[in-house]
Amino acid sequence: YAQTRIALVVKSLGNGFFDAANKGAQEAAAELGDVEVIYTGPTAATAEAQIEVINSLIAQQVDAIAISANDPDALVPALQKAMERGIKVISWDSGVAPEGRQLHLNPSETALIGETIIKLAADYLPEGGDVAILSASSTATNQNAWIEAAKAALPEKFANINLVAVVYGDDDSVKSTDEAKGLIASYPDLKAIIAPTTVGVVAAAQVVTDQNLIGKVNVTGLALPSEFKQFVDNGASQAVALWNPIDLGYAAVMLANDLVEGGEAAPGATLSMGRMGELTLDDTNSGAMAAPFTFDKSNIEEFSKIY
Amino acid sequence: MNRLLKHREIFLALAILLVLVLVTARFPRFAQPGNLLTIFNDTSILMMLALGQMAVILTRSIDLSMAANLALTGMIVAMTNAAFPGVPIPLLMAMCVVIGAGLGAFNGILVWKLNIPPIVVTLGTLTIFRGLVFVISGGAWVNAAQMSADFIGLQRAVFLGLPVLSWFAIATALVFWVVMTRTPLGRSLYAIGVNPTASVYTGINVGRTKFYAFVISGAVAGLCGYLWVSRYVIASVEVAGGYELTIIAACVIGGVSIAGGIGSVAGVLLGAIFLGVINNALPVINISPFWQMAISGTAILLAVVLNARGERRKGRIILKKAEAT
Amino acid sequence: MTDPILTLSGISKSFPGVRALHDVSLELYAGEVTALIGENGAGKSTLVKTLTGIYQPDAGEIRVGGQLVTLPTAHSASALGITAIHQETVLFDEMTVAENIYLGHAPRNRFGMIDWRKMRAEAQETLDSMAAGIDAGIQLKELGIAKKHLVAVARALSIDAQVVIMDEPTAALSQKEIEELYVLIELLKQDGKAILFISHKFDEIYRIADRFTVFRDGEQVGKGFIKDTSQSQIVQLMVGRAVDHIFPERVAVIGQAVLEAKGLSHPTEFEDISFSVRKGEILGFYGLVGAGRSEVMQAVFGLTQTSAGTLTLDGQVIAPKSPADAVDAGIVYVPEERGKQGVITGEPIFKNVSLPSLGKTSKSGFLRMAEEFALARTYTERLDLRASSLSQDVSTLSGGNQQKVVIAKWLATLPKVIILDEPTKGIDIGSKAAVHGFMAELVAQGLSVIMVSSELPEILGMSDRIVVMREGRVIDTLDNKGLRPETLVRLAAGIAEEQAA
Amino acid sequence: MTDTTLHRSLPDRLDNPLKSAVLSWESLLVLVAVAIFILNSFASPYFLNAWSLSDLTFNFTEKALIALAMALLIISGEIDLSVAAIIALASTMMGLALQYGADTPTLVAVGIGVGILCGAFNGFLVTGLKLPSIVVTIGTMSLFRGIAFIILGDQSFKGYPPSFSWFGQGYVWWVISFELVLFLVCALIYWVLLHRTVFGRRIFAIGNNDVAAQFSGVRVDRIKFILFCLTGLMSGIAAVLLTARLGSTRPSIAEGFELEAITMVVLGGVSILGGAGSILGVVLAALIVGLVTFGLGLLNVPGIVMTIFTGSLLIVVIALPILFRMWRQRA
Ligand SMILES: Nc1ncnc2c1ncn2[C@@H]1O[C@H](COP(=O)(O)OP(=O)(O)OP(=O)(O)O)[C@@H](O)[C@H]1O
Ligand SMILES: Nc1ncnc2c1ncn2[C@@H]1O[C@H](COP(=O)(O)OP(=O)(O)OP(=O)(O)O)[C@@H](O)[C@H]1O
Ligand SMILES: [Mg+2]
Ligand SMILES: [Mg+2]
Repeated sequence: YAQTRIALVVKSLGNGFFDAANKGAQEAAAELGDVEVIYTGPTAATAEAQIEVINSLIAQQVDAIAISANDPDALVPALQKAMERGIKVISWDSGVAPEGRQLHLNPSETALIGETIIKLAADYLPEGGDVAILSASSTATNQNAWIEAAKAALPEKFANINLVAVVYGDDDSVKSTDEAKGLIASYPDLKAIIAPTTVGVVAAAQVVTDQNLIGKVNVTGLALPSEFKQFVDNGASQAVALWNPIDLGYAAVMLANDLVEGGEAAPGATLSMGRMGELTLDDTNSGAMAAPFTFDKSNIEEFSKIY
Repeated sequence: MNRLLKHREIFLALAILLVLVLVTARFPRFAQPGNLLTIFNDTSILMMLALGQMAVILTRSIDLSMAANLALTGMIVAMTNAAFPGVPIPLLMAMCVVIGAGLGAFNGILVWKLNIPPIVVTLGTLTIFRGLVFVISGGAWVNAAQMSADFIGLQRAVFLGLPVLSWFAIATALVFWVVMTRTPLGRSLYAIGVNPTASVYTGINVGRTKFYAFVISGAVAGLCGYLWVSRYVIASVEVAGGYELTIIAACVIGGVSIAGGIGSVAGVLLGAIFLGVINNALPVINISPFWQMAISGTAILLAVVLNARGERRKGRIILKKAEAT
Repeated sequence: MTDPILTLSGISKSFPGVRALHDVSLELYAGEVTALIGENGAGKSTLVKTLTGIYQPDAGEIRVGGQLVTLPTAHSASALGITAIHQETVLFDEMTVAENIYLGHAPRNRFGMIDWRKMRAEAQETLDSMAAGIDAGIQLKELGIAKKHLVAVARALSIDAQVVIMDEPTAALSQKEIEELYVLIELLKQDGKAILFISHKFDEIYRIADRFTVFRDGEQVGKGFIKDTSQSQIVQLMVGRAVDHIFPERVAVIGQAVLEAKGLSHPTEFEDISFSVRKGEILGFYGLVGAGRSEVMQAVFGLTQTSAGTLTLDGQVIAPKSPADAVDAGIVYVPEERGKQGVITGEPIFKNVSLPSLGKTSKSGFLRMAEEFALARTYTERLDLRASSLSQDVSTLSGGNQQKVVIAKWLATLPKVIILDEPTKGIDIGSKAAVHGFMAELVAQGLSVIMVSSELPEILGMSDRIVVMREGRVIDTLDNKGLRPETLVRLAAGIAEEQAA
Repeated sequence: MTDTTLHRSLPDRLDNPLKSAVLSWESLLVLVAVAIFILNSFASPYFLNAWSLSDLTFNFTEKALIALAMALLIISGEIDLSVAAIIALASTMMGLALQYGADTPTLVAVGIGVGILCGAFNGFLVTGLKLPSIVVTIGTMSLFRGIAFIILGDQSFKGYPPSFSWFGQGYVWWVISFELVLFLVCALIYWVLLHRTVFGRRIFAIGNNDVAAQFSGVRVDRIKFILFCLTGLMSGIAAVLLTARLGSTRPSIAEGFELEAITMVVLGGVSILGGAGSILGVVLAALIVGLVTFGLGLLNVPGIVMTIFTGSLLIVVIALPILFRMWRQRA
């Protein structure tokens, strides 16, 4: 066995976003040497299933757990147990309540993401108009935080944009499809669907394509270039944004390793993210990695080959 | 009038009409032909699956593995398409039907030759099939970018004003109607549900007929595997998770008796459409999506209660004055 | 003499632990009725099932028209022209009469699809030719039991058969329908069909059969021509000893009225039923099958709720809402359908016997096995139950012994009134006598017995008084003194009325 | 049968109870459990460790508690697919009570009370309206969870007091958790109830033939109603434990528990057709499921792949004796 074992626990296996994060995590392991990354997670994105995974990681006495959580609260007791047994716990991407982890790595600043997703829609709506949000599950911490931030940004910065609804597709393609259709049927004047989730954004773009609404309804949000390229190509979407999941996985492992090596997680502390620079923690012990990156016709081809 | 109410199908059609009227009252665009056709198209896969399930339930069995079968076949076909985009779609569809039927046959063999109760068999294969999806795919999804344009486009092509997917459902319904009412196999499915012992005496091989029922439901699930992944342009382990109970619910609402022997193609179609209308109507009339589950649960319970009322026999008729004629 | 159409030789068939048939042979001749006679469990129905492809014989051969054949399925039998009316109802409630007749051999159109119109027309034709008065288009469940049996007969006729087997076809038919069946059998004989007729009723065997074959314990023990053989000879062959069934002599010591019913009514089943049964009395209920006697008894037992009327037990008005209430009050019921309602197959004898008495054998809700075995032993021994142990599964017992388990179960509750519904239905002569003897013993001990029976000799031989029912109503209550059987039949069938009308 | 056999005394039983115990389903399960235990200890160095074994029990106790009552229900010939939904509703109601400042005993009472009410509702629909339990509980499964969604929407309840959390996270002694102790106590109670009481005897009678049982004076509907309530009660208890363990409530809690509980029951040798089964078998089956999933979890096998094992185990364990019998008959 390698000397340091770090578990990268994701919301659910098979998700392209997390597979990309794993790529970065392995890269970090190789860079550090003597670190083994255990990539694991449940198949269904539920808290109970994630707890079973955590329990088996505790039993394996891993050195650190870096988790993207399905539920911010339900995982707390299990993760606290892990910390009691001397395991370092950080959350990344989708966070855990502060008492359940030592630090949280935001892919980007929440306020910035919230603003960006609205801006992606607003940029192509000079006259303003109705937009709706198609989110992941109603319990997803990160999505909820972004939506709050988006709502906060609306009145001052995007006065002519009217947010008519927030619906939840549960990161399930069928539910997301149904909800997207419901939005289009209910709001005839809808100009854009914003889906800050990689599953929802694909479903919404497919619905817009199927219903011949390209040019009428713009789909935008957070998307993986490799999964979403065709919808930028066919015009269902003008542009989407995302951070680089490879970098995110890389940074999570680097941070976890720093803690294992004795790094201290406290407000104001700075921890190493390897090639991604340093992370400075705020008073909830969380920090942001980088700004979201926008993909449009000009660059998506290139990035779709990477992730 | 009395005779009219006896027919569950008419009752159900009225209920669907009622929902349509209520929703349209609040939201006129809902009842536009275009939207109704969309609902029909959205419900097509459920209709097909429910018909397959009906074949099984008629024989006093149950197939809990249909959704998992769908996910497995869908994943296989999506991976095939991703790896060999040149393979013609009809061939892929034939492959789906064969694989689905094969998985169904596995259920059927266990029920037929080993006499294990169907609910146990399919509870087991439900988890096995879904696990296999993970094993063959390594957990990775197959997404839109990996699928060929034909693969995605076929069911969306419009033919005589209807998407091809709708035509699939219509064709399946016709085939089922003919098989169920006009062929010895169809009648045998009913017969062994009504009275298994009598069926043996009539020369029906009960075990083999159940086997055929599972092959039928498997084949339908397999075909729907292709339709599902190309419709939602994603193949993953979670595809149609938990959908097995929705399929059964559509059958039950459509008047298929869980005790076997009773059920009609028209009823099942209406049962599926009822669920489809409810699911479509709720977001439209601005009822919070969180009410959806409770409402469909209530609909199922009401349907069961109403069906049972119709079925209930009030004792044997002995007194002359109690006779209907 | 002509050659037989169907010949069986050396047929053997065993079930785990039971040798049902051993080296039996049988010949059936065109235009003749052969009666198959034997005690319960002699193997008659098993033979029918081997002949119709439902069971496969372990050994032996079957020849049809001299040709050696095998019958792997029910289809292959009907293809060879062998058809049967089975002892159990083998019909489909949720299907139409026409489909019941043609399921498995429905007429097809040129595309190979079932031709419903033709099927319905042909079914109607067959039914009309039998003067059944049934519409082929209605659902089977809308018919009464007797009409259902006629449908079963029509089904047998719809297959163009050379061999027609009838396994106790008259058990559920009224006298009128039995007469019609005899006419039909006569027609079949004239058509040159070979008929195998199974019955426990000697009067009808002597009326319609030409030949007979007797089985005992799965072996063929004799055959011959009916006209050359006396009834006592056949009985001797059947049981291997001379049996003279006499109803037990008893002196009725009749006391106070114990159970009294006044004006019991139900919306569809019966109306204005009044009777009373006294201490130490056997009250017989006579009527044709389907007259509603069982329904009345089940209402008294709390299984169904009455819409009007009162029940009085020992001067107290009772209204049992469930069998449990009735048992608590002291009324118990030995049902007609032993396998479905009487015994719990899959459970051992002692659990069957102790089930309603668990309150007595247990201590504050906890089982005490020793008490249970003791209780079960006491009552099964009183009834002379034949079994290997008290833990034997009741499903492995013969019908008569299963009936004893049911009676033992009720005696253990120390009831006041015991209702026996067709207590000897389908039970052979030997066991019958035991049940009758036992009933006499019960009343002698001061119990009240209500006995529902469709068998005239039994009713006349056992009852102190007789209630006659027809179409859900009590027609008359008669003292069983010098009663002539014709009186009962006339009342039960409503013949006097018909003549008047 | 001659007259000499008259009046001989019938023996209680002929077979040897010891021999039938050895050949029973339960001994097969014990073998399977031991085999998996040994395999696990070879496969992972972390398995044989008091804390690991203790953590292992958390993976199955809640489902197994439901399986105990479900076993009785299935033996009586009915089934309840709504148990997981009952957990969701009971947990939501506890959360709601918490918002109104309920203390720990009240929370527990609310959870258990809601469970019993839901069970009673199922029981009423099945016994009062004479509906098939499988469809009734498919309906109530959506209804109960649906109500939880209506109440909670996208919110969650949290902030349960530590005294409440103890039910799901606390240890009675060293590594022995409260959940495990509760499960063992309940298993004992259910064993006595099913195998040693009049009530249990009646359950078997009903499962074997409910018509004949009713004709024998058994109050069939009342017993079935009680069994639905018991299943609701156990779901309520499971809701308390799970909520305490998670420390929060979401309407999506406990999804898929029903099929896992039923799998344990069937694997435990309970006949899905009713009339046969034992509590010992169910307890062993729960242990086997727990051992398999935890053992594979230690090897970081994804949960979905584990289900292949449990699914196959279910079919194989049931098919093997049948195949064996067929093979012996042929030989
Ligand atoms: N499927 C079976 N499995 C085991 N034993 C059977 C089976 N069918 C019949 N038997 C046994 O075979 C023997 C013959 O039964 P069969 O039904 O042929 O009798 P029968 O002469 O028709 O009697 P009855 O006059 O009561 O109808 C009986 O001992 C019966 O218990
Ligand atoms: N419509 C029917 N469908 C099916 N079976 C029937 C029907 N009518 C009667 N039977 C059967 O025939 C038997 C006798 O019918 P019923 O109980 O109505 O009349 P009864 O006067 O009580 O006759 P019995 O002399 O048999 O006690 C019943 O046990 C039942 O199984
Ligand atoms: Mg017979
Ligand atoms: Mg009767």
